Amino acid sequence: MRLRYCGPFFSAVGALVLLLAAEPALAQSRAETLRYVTGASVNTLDPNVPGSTREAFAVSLSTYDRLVSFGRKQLNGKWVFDLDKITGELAESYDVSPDLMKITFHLRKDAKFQDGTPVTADDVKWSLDRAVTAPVLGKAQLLTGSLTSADQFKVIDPLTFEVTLPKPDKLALPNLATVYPIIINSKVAKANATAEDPWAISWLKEHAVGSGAYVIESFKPGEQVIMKRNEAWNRGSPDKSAFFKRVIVQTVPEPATRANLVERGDADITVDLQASDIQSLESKGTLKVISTPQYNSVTFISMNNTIPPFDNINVRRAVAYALPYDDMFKAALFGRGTPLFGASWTDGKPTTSAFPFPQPIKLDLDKAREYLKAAGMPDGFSTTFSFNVGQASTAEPMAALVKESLARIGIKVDIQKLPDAQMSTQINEKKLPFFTEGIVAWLPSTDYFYRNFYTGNQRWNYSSINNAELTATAQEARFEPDKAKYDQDGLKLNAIHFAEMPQIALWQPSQDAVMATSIEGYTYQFHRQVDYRDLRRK
Amino acid sequence: MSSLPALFGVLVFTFLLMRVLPGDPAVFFASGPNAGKEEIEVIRKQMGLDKPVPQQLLLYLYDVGRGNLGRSLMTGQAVTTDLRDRLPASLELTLTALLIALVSAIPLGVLAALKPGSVIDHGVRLFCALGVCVPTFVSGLLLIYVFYYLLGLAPDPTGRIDVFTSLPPSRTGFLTIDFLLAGDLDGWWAAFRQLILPAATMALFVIAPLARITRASMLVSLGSDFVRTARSVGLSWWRIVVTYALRNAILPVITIAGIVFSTMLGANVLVEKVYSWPGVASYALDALLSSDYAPVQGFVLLMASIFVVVNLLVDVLYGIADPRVSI
Amino acid sequence: MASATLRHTVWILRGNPLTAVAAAGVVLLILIAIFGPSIVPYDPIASNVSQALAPPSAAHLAGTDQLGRDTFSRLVVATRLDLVIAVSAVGISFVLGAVIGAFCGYAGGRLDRAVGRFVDVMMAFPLFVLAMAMVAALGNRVENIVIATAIINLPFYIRFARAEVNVRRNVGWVEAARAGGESNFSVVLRFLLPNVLPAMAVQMSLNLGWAILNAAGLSFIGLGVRPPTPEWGIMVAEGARFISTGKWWLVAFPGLALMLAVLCFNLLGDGMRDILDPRMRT
Amino acid sequence: MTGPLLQIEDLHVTFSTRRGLVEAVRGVTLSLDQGEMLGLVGESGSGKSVTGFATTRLLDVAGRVTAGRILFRGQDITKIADSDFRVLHGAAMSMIFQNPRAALNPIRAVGLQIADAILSHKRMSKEDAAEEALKLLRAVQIRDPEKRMTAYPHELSGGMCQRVMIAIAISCNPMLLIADEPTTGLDVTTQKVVMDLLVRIAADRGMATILITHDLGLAARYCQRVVVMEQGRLVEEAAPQTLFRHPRHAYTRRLVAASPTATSRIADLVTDDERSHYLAMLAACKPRPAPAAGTPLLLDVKNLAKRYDQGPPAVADFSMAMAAGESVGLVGESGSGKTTTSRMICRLIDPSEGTILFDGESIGHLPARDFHRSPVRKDIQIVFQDPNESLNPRFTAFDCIAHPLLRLSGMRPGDVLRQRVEQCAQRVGLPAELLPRFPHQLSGGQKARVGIARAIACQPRLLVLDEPTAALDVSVQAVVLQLLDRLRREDDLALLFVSHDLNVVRMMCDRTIVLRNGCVVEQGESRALFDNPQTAYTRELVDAVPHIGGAPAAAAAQVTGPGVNNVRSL
Repeated sequence: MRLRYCGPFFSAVGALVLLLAAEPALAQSRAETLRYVTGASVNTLDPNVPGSTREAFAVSLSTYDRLVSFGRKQLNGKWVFDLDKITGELAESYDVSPDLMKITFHLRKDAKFQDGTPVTADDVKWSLDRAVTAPVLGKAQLLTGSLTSADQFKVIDPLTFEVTLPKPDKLALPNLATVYPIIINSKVAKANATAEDPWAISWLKEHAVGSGAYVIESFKPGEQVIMKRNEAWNRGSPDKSAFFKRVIVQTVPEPATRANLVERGDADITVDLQASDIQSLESKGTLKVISTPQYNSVTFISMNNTIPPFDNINVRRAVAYALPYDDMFKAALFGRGTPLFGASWTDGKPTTSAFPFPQPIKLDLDKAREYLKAAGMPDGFSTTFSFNVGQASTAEPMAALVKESLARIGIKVDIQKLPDAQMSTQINEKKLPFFTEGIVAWLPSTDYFYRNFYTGNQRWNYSSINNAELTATAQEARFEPDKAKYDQDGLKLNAIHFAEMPQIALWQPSQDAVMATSIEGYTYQFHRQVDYRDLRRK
Repeated sequence: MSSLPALFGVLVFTFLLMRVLPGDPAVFFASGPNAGKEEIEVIRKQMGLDKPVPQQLLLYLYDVGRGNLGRSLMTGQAVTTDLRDRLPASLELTLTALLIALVSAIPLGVLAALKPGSVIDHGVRLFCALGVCVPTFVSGLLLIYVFYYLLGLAPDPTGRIDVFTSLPPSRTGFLTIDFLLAGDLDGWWAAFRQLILPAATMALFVIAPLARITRASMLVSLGSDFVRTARSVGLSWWRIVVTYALRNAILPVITIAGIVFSTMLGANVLVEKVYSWPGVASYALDALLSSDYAPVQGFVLLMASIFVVVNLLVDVLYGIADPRVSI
Repeated sequence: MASATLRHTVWILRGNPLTAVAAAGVVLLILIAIFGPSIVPYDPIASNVSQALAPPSAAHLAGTDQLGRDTFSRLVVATRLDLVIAVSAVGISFVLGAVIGAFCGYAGGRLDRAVGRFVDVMMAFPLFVLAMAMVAALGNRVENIVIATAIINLPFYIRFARAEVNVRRNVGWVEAARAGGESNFSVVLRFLLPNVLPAMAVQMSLNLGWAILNAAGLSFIGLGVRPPTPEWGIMVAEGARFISTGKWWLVAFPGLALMLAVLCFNLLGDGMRDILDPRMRT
Repeated sequence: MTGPLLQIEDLHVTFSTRRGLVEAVRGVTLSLDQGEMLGLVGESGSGKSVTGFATTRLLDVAGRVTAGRILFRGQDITKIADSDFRVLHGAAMSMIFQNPRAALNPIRAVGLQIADAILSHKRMSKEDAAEEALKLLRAVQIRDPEKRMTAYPHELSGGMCQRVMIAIAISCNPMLLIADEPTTGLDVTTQKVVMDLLVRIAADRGMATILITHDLGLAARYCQRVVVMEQGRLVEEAAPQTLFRHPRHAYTRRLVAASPTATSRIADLVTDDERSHYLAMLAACKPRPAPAAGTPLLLDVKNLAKRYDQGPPAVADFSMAMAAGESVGLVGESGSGKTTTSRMICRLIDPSEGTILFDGESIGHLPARDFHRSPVRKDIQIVFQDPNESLNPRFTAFDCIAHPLLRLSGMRPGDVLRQRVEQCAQRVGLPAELLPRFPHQLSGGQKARVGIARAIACQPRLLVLDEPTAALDVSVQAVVLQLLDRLRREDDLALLFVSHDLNVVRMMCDRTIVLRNGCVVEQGESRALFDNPQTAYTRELVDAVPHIGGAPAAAAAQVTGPGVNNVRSL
């Protein structure tokens, strides 16, 4: 009798075991499908929409074409994007006038939008006009390449398009290769524009009307995007459509689960794993792990130079010499990245004009104590060190080490873990005295870094530094056509950086892409995501 | 009807709580590499954050009254659309979990009550206690590790259905039901396999309260005068335990199951997160961390409404099961 | 009376070895909370990166974490904080809930209905999300975690106390107290509350475990106690990241500690219910 | 079959409790012939019910038959397996319980419950079983049996539930029926109807019946033979007339004396040797002085009403008056508004309408919430029904008695208080060494005394007694009643005695008020009212009271006559 009671329970358990044991038949041809798993989600099909994620950028690179794109180069045996090599995408070729003030693009004759209509210079004009006039993200980005007004864009003929610059600007052309200046099928977009929304911003959020390599098959914000190959697209190498017939971009928030998926062969490629997982995956050797230093990004320990005691240069130096760099590098990143500490140059004379650059700082508590004494605070002080919940896996061990090490020179640190939105708000309001954050520059040139991250009262100027000489030099370098002079400026800027110590650059973390061994062609891209068009299966 | 003030209270309270959050969503979402002041202002205006809070509240209430819960910056969609797309996932998961929990908890509770103080009783108690003492995110990760990673028995924990299976026409939003309606058994199988691990994770956590209440009310029932009457006229053991004792004992279980269901819906944040389940709770969590007000407010309102509906349902069920209650 | 209770307790414990074990476990936890920090072999927050991620050994009983901190020491030291969080959170909601609930249950009428409404509003909230929102709003400090946990517990205590008082409000000795010249206020405070407390204490014990889990859940989301303070929930959450790489000790030991603590509280609560009312045991 | 139907030989039943093993039945031997009706009488804890449950094997898990035999139709049923016993249950022997509503499954229609019982022993279709159940409902004289088939227990009155219970018990025509306090929770009038029915059915069907009861009157009225139990032992066995006229055992004597009859006085409630002591004490009391002219009435209540939000008013219109030192009885069936009225007079709840004058002063308008501050508070005190619930479990007896002294008489803790409490305890006959005990360490009678001591501690002038002895055994009741009567005489205390027990009210009260549905039906001098009721309702109440020796055992045969058919359907 009693057993009959257990019946339902045992049969449920039994059913469970049976269910889990069976293998499903894979319906589709797996080999021609790329399954990419990522932590965040694709939230819009138009990368210009405020709040777009990196995942959205990656999708837009596949669904839309730009006029030009970055070439790629090898760096330590790994492919990375090449800022200095701009190749045509929708443009078959381009000419730059000798005064560097005019760029003329010649469009591909065979380029067609996904609905089959040809791409014309009018579409290019509308799209770029939109990028610089509509309230979209592109506006702020293109500004850095002196592209600010619709007047600068001119249609010469249906296949010729001209961009005029107010000043020679090295970054004008690279800017057109970033994610924002997508070329939109203007006829369709205009048809869906409204009086309040002349640039069809809300419509394009959910509809991709480009000429890119992939066509959106289904789009579930926050879950997944499935794309199928645009067979007509031939901008791949060499003049071919993309390799994969289908691309699935799926959101899997847990990094450990993503690692499992790739390891078990259920997903083909992923990025943004935890350093510890990558290390173990690498040691198992069953997967391909490509680690590229994110050479356009830097992780900092930032101090707000306007908030006491960090307004005192000696305090900043004291902190710089009191950080346990090696331990932090090992514990937080498992050594996966390029250190920006421990350089050997002396006398405050940097040996490179590039940014970011390694500085000659290392853990030296005696020196730190001296600086603290010089700052008039031999007994130290108390402060709060903040980091972002989203970065807890690296920032938390780092914070613990910072706290421990600074305690040795008398600085009492309270650690504060902030939800991402709060962190960005407080940084923007310049309220955080001491924190860790990272930066990424899409167009990593020295002046770009200094202009965007060390000047003005803007969010990205973490240290709130306001150094007239630095600002002037960075501005001057921006339009400096002469390579040697530009390098001079770079050295000067770097020297100021070291002398002022506004914030402490720690390292460039690695971008680790983990993929099945059959996947080839991975290139590290400026937007720190995978460009699906690059990939092939062996 | 009497629950409308409660819903209203929830609405206003959530609204205010979200405004107290120190994060400024505009800044967060304007996080393009070159986001400037202007861009932040654009977003702020878009979200209506440039107006004073009382006015925002009135506008919000007006919108809610018209069925507009605002837009999520995170997904770029209307919150109602997001919730509508995601609610079936959460409901399907929670209902399945509840079903698993009930199917295991009731026999366990009955077994324990039949032999109070016996080894079985203590065993059930220990099992239940173990179930509630493991945080769901730990049991979830462990189950994935064992069943997916080590044994390969479970499908990959990436949502409701494996991506290579084509979806059935959506009628109910419940995949397992939609597949059945479409007559696609393979699809049903795939969806069901995806469902079973997260549902088991959630169920594990709620078996305890359900088994407890079953045991307690079963004990009361078994010790009651009417069971003694049933014994005194020689009813069969089965009839005494099931028709007399269990049917009476099930009444409090219905009430608790209602409460459990509502709490599960709200508390499955962690399970959804761990299993990448595209449900409403994980949606709300992401929104909360990025100070995306509208989805959080919408989610809380939805949960409160479900709570009300579930309570109503429990009352109706109770009324059906217990002739003493008039609805 | 005392000896009778003691005898009764012993009688119950004999029939319930689990409860005895749980009671011993709780005592052990309290001892660890009190003396733990002074007996641990290592400084729980001192890092030693060269020893990072070492598996359990004689030197490090439970291995070391990412920073080379001794997991065992951290576990032991965390006991105090976890107990403090749980006890104070549950304590606050217990005291507030008992008093509010008792008065409402006794008074009935408009006040009761108003508070009932309020409780309805609270209950209609997805409570974990509410806790998350509150911690996010107030900042993730220990006291805020305590407050958030207390607030989401509050409606249950109010309900419980209300129901318990409600069934007793017209019982003979309550009416006798009123006939004996006691005001309503002191009837609740001096007569009803003391009689409701034991039943609520059971609830409290069960809730302690839940409060610990709640704090752990918040930690998992990233809204927990500030690092590098050792706390079980954070340790589990951090350790969970290493499950897939085979560093099992990082999640296993804190998970076990968390589990055992919650288990002890739950079983003890169960057992206490036995002592109070054998029929109600569940 | 020869020999008795049931023969119990030297039965011992032991319970394992947290205080160790307790022997509840210690060697009971009795026998019952076919068709015989045996009364099993005793006070609580006497083991009478345990004997019944042991016979039908329905003991709690903790109880066990440790020695002795129970021969049923010659077979020792203590030896047969549980599974085989199922065949006997219902078919050969069945049981009727106290509190009929709880004894029925609350969520199953009564027709189905009867059918369940039938189907458990007979092979037949569900339809036939339903048909059979309907017949049984007719047999137990339920009005509209077709309609009642689908009714649930909560839709039926207590009396009807007990009829259904009887229908279930007799559904398979058992040879032995054990009725355990079958009418205890019911109103007097219903009690009589149900008992009459039960007896007639048993006689019609030739069932042997054991009537387990604490009520000697009930046993006397219906049984051919009565067995008296005390503390698990059988002390006396005889025909009712003999037993009550000439009890041999001391316990039986005390029991018989303590059971009130239609003519007994307070003084009669004890055995002869104790009576003199009581009478002497009475004689020592000063006679009550006549109140001075113009003294207002102690209590004057006019047009009192209490309405709640839903339902009919609990009290519709109640008026009464009483003088100092007078005792007034308030009787009526359950739901008649007795308790509500008493609470309003005590000022524990607020009346919706009407005036209450105490000593000529209006106290009805003071809200109950603030009444604790009124100087009249200590003049009106109350004694509650259930002694178990009337004492705060966290207070010792001393605390309980001291409480009103501290609050109302403004005393401070100290020797004076201690003396005063001890004095109160002594007056109610509570030994001083019990004062430090908590309620659960006291017996029911002791608790009742604490409750009375608490109520009289402040020397009130009006004492409201809400069924003060309903939960007590008769022997304890006798003592408590004497105590109350004495206090009244000594202190010139007015008593408002709320009760459903007419015998008690008749003895205790000068005047009696009969309540029904919240309205006064009749009132007057007690003896006159009971001897010569003016309304049908009162007459019905009075007639229903079982009396020891009042009705001969043969009455059982009489009531099966045609007169029973026009019993009130309840």
